[in-house]
Amino acid sequence: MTLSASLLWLIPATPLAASVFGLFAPRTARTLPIAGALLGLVAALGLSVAALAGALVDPAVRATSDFAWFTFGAQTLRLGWLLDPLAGFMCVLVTLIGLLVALFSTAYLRHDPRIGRFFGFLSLFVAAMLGLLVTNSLLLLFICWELVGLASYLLIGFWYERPAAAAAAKKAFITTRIGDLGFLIGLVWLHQATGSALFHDGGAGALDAPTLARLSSTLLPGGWAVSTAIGLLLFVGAAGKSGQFPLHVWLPDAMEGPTPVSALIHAATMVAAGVFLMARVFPLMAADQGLATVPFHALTGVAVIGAVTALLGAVLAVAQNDIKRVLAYSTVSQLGYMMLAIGVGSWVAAVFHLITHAFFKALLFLGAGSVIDATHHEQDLRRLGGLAGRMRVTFATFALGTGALMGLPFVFSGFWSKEAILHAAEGWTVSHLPFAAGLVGVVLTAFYMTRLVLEVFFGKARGEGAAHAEESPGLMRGPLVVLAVAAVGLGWLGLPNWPWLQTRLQGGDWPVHGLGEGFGLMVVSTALVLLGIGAGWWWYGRVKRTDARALDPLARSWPAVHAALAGRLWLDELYAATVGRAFAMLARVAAFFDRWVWGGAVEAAGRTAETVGQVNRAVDEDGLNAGFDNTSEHLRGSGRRYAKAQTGDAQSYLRVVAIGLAVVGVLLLWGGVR
Amino acid sequence: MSLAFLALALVCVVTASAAMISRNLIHSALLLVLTWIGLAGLYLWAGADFVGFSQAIVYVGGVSMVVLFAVLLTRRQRDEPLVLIPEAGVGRVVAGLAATFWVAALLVPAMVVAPLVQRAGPGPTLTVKRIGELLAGPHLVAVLVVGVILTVSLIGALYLAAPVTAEDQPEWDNGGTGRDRGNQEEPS
Amino acid sequence: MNELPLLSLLVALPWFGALLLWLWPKAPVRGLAFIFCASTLVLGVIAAAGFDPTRTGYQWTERHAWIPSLRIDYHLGLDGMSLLLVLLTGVVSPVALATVLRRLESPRLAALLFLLLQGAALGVFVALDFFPWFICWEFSLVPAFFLIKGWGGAGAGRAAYTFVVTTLAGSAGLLLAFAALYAATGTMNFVDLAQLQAEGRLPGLLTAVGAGVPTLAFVGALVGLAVKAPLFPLHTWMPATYAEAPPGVALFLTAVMSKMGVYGFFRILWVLFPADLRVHADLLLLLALGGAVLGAMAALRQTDVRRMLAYSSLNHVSYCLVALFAAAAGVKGHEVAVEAALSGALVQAFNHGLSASALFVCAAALESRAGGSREFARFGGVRAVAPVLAGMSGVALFSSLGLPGLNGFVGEFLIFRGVFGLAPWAAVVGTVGLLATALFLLTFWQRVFHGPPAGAAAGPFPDLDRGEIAVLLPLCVLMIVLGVAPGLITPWINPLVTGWAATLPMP
Amino acid sequence: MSPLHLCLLLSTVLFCIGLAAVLVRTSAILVLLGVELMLNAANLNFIAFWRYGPGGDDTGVIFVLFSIAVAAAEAAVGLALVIALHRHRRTIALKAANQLRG
Repeated sequence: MTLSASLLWLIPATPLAASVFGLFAPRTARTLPIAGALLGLVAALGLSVAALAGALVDPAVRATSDFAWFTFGAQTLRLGWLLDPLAGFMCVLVTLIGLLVALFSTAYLRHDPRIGRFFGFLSLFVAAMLGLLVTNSLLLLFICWELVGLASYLLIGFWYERPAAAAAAKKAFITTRIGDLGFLIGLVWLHQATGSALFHDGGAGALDAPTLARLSSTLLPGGWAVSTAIGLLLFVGAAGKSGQFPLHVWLPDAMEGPTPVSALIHAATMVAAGVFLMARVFPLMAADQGLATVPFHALTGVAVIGAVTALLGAVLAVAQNDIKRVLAYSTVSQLGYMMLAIGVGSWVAAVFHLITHAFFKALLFLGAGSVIDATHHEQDLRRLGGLAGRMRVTFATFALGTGALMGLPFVFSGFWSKEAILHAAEGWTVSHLPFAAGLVGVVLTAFYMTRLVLEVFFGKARGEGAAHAEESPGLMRGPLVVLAVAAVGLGWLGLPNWPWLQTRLQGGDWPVHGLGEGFGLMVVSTALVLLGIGAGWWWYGRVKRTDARALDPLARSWPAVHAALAGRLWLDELYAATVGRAFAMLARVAAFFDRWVWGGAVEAAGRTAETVGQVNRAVDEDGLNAGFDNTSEHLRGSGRRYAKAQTGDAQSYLRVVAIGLAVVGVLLLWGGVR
Repeated sequence: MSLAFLALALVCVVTASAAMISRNLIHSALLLVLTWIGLAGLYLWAGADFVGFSQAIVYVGGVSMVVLFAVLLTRRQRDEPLVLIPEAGVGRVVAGLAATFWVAALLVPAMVVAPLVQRAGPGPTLTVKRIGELLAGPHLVAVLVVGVILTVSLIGALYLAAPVTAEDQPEWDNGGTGRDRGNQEEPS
Repeated sequence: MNELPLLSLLVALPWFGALLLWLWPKAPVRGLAFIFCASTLVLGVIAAAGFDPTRTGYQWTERHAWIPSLRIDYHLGLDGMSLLLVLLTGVVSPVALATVLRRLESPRLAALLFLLLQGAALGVFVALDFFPWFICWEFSLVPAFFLIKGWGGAGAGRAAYTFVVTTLAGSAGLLLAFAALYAATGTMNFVDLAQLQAEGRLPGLLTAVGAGVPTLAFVGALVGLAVKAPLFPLHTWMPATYAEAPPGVALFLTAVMSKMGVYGFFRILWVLFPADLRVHADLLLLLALGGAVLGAMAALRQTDVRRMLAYSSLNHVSYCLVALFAAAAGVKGHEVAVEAALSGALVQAFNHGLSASALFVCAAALESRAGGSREFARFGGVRAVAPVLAGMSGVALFSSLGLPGLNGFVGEFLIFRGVFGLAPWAAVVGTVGLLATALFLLTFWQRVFHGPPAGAAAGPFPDLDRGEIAVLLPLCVLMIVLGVAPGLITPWINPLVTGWAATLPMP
Repeated sequence: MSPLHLCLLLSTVLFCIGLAAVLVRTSAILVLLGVELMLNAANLNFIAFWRYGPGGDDTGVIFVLFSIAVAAAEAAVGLALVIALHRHRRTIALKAANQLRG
């Protein structure tokens, strides 16, 4: 059963319906929203599988179905759905992991009174994410992109009573919003350039060859190709969402949200949206590759940022004491690897790594969640330890996940996907620095994961919570096992000699070569992994610390370095000092201007009017009035005298009348007054 | 000139001047009634009999009664001397007379000089039927207006004269009931 | 057009209601006031039903000689833009009235004044001759002044005074401008003047009156309108007025009366002075951007909820003006961008009316539960105590933030699409304003709604009662519906915008 | 002296007597009586002219009738005023009613 492009909208619609149903249910409802959410996810998973099947029938074709949103002036805004293997794979990935995380959450959040709301927001997130994956229009992608941001804001700030969570939610939304603004400008530019911002629109779409040629050929005043500029603007949005340097600061803080949220959103899916966007618009990004005259290629920027982030993430992960923050920085580092892969030109390797990473990172986060739940919310490594014996399944699955993340050879999926990236980086002609950063990253990754496993599962329980931990309930262990299987098995989908996944994604042929060809690189990377594990064992495995307050072994040997890393290289402080203060200062200036300068101007106008009034009154008072006053005084005096005539005696009036009559009569009759 | 006219004229002038000079209000009121009767006679003499009779009825019958009532009601105590307080101020009398003299000085010569067209022979006759037609014809509006004036002035007079509430009624005025109004002392 | 004098009825009904309230002391205030207030919405809907978007020119017109000797007519008419704003007034007025009537002292007088204000606002949107238009324009100040002064906060007297004096000073310029127009052309009718402008004779006639007259007339009209729809430097009366006015009146001020200014910009400046507008487009664009960015920045600094909302309104209205001024500089070949900008401006004006009203109702709800105090510090963790209030204000807040899926985004996207096509630098600077808007709104949300319940929220803090929900729910539903399907309101203004875009001059 | 002149002379005399009374006497009632007298003098004039004038027109008589009616009404109101004045001022001397002065 395959799903045609025109029915694609069903995939995001089912979780959306579940979320609307969940959010409008009474706040304290539990079973209804949970059941609704799970049902939505299962339905979406089924539809996604059908869609993937439909896409794989002929990987090369891009089935689209467009519809009109609304008209403004004489133009109509058109949106659309797109079905291709990339969308299919990603939909299955999101719905599958979403389902597993949802099942895990039913157990993990069983004590939380507002679990109904949680599942409502979770379904909203999945709906927005799916909408983002299957759209054919950059505008619709932007809409879902921001809704994903909203869902992440609501989920990070789920326990909004805790100020730290609320601040983290705001920080996440604002930082991703900074990226989104770059995205908006890119979107608007693309819409102006292509008239509809659709990806594939029968040749006129943004990613269709003729448009790409036109975009890459039109040059900006600085010599840049338009496609490069738009590409980089879209990359700014992707960097914001996928936590690339310098917009990565929100990801570690996002760990304030519940652990299932961290697992689904801040490890597997949402942060991968940026990579997905780059993969989706890869033709646009790569449009300027061929042009020698262009001073800067979009993909070079992506590669550089990717490499920097990979290295930075790994380095920062080494000295974190919170289990979730270690994994968060690890995610930042792995996302750096994916961007690196895209930068060096192989988006297929990036997507392959994205898929494998989604599974084993979700596994690691859920494992961490299981640990946290068992130890009554103890997240600090220094107070954990010795859990291997007590939590066998969690330990086993966590170990498998760690193996996949480190890239232990041949067995684990992480090895193959990371190999693909390193292989592509090695072949990059522009510069070898990203390749070197990748290798260093491999060592560091091995080191901090070994440290994590040793600190949490080996040695003695250093904290009160760790001492009494026992294995998590079945509903939590089930998803862990499933994910563990995927963490191991998925690698075999993309072997160099059997590139099933790559050919499907590429939609065309994919160079098949034997194991021997990339063997040298595999040996080197395995050696590096073993080196990292050894170093990790050397510092954290040899002497088992029993006291939580004991100094971290690494800190003992290199105190300065450790302090710097623990302080996250003071990046947050740097931001606060520069951007933060600049913003606050600008705000203060605006408020000052507003109150005094513009306000002042109006006040001044008001005050001048008043002074004119004063002057007028003064002149009036002394000059004119004086004159008027005594004349009026004079008049009043005479007035009073006349008043005396009014004696009140009626008869005196009559007399006057009679005399008057007489005088007038005489005048009239004889006065000759005719 | 006919003797009757002279007699009636004499009656009118004498009673009128006596009424105006008299110091006793009731005497002047009664004398004025006589004047009105004289005037009624004059009207009859002149042939306007309806006017004469209406003059007699209205003035002699109606107005005189009103005047007498007014005079009686405005006396403070039963035993108050009818003679009023002596006239104040000779100046007033002189000024008044002077003014009257001036007016007379204007009217009399004007009358003498005025070129009056006279009609000799018997005066015109005016039947009551004729007066009725005139009143009901061209002067109908005037009749109605006078009717309204009469009603309004009666109501007005009633309102002005009748004491509406207790405080309007001064302490000393026992409203003619003869009852002594409690121990209020005599106002100064 | 039809025989039913719908527009005269539309303007007269609220005034008749006010008269009835005045004459009939024992009238049931709330019931009567609401009947007349909501009747304008009903008439608006009837007008919309009978409105044929494809026909250009004005519909439901009524033209009777008023002062024949001065050739002044009582001329009412409706085109897409005024229909949109009439409907906005129809929707917002009952909301504002409900908020005004929540305060109990002398509700009859308050309702009476409000109905006068509403009638005047409707008059401005439908009048097509300067004479009735200006009467309604000035008359709306009188009830507003008394409403602010009578039921306002501590500094209400001074705020009302500055509000009226500043607006009057501005409209003096407007009056002079139209005096010049009258001297030049002998008529004050918008339609006739537009006709003259279309034939290109208007500038000539104006210069015939005097050398500098055309620019003076333009500047006069500009100042008059800039004060009303606060264009950046002339907006200083706004924060104090919105903060001190009673919530219902502040709501009406921001949702409808600032749109009177924007309407004036379109009806007078865009139609009658296109050449002057183009000459000054860059400067005005800079001012409007200043309003948008600095307005949002200033909002960051505010600790008083309503003052913050005032700056937020300045920010949003400035975006409409940014679109207008960018479009003013448009030339042949920019049709799509100009259409996007102008329809964006009108859609934004409508949507801001809705979201601002919802935000003001929430602010009023917060205030009434904190003993009239409007400081952020007095609240904390309201979401835990009053989730329905949090939910509703959340929708309003994210709509004014421009979150896609809600109505705010539509206007914002169109404006940025248009402004980017016409003046890319302005679009980039505008995004800084967007970021600042997101920042101050979320800071407000975090400080008031998130965190543990504190301040007023710790004490008795009842959630929304039925009255408030009955007011807020329709607004929220409208915001969501218009967010998903903006095509409901755009057809009315499309022919208008296309017509304007068609008359762009050669580059 | 024609009879008309005599009548006019009589009415003038009566008129002046009335006027003198109005101007001189202090008692309000007497002033009113004076006024009545002046009115009657005027009526006499009318009848005289009706009787001896060019004639042919009876309006004079009608006028006298109305004048009598109005004079009656006037007398009633005037005396009511006097009573009211008396109630407030205890006297009916005209001097008492002099509040309306400058």
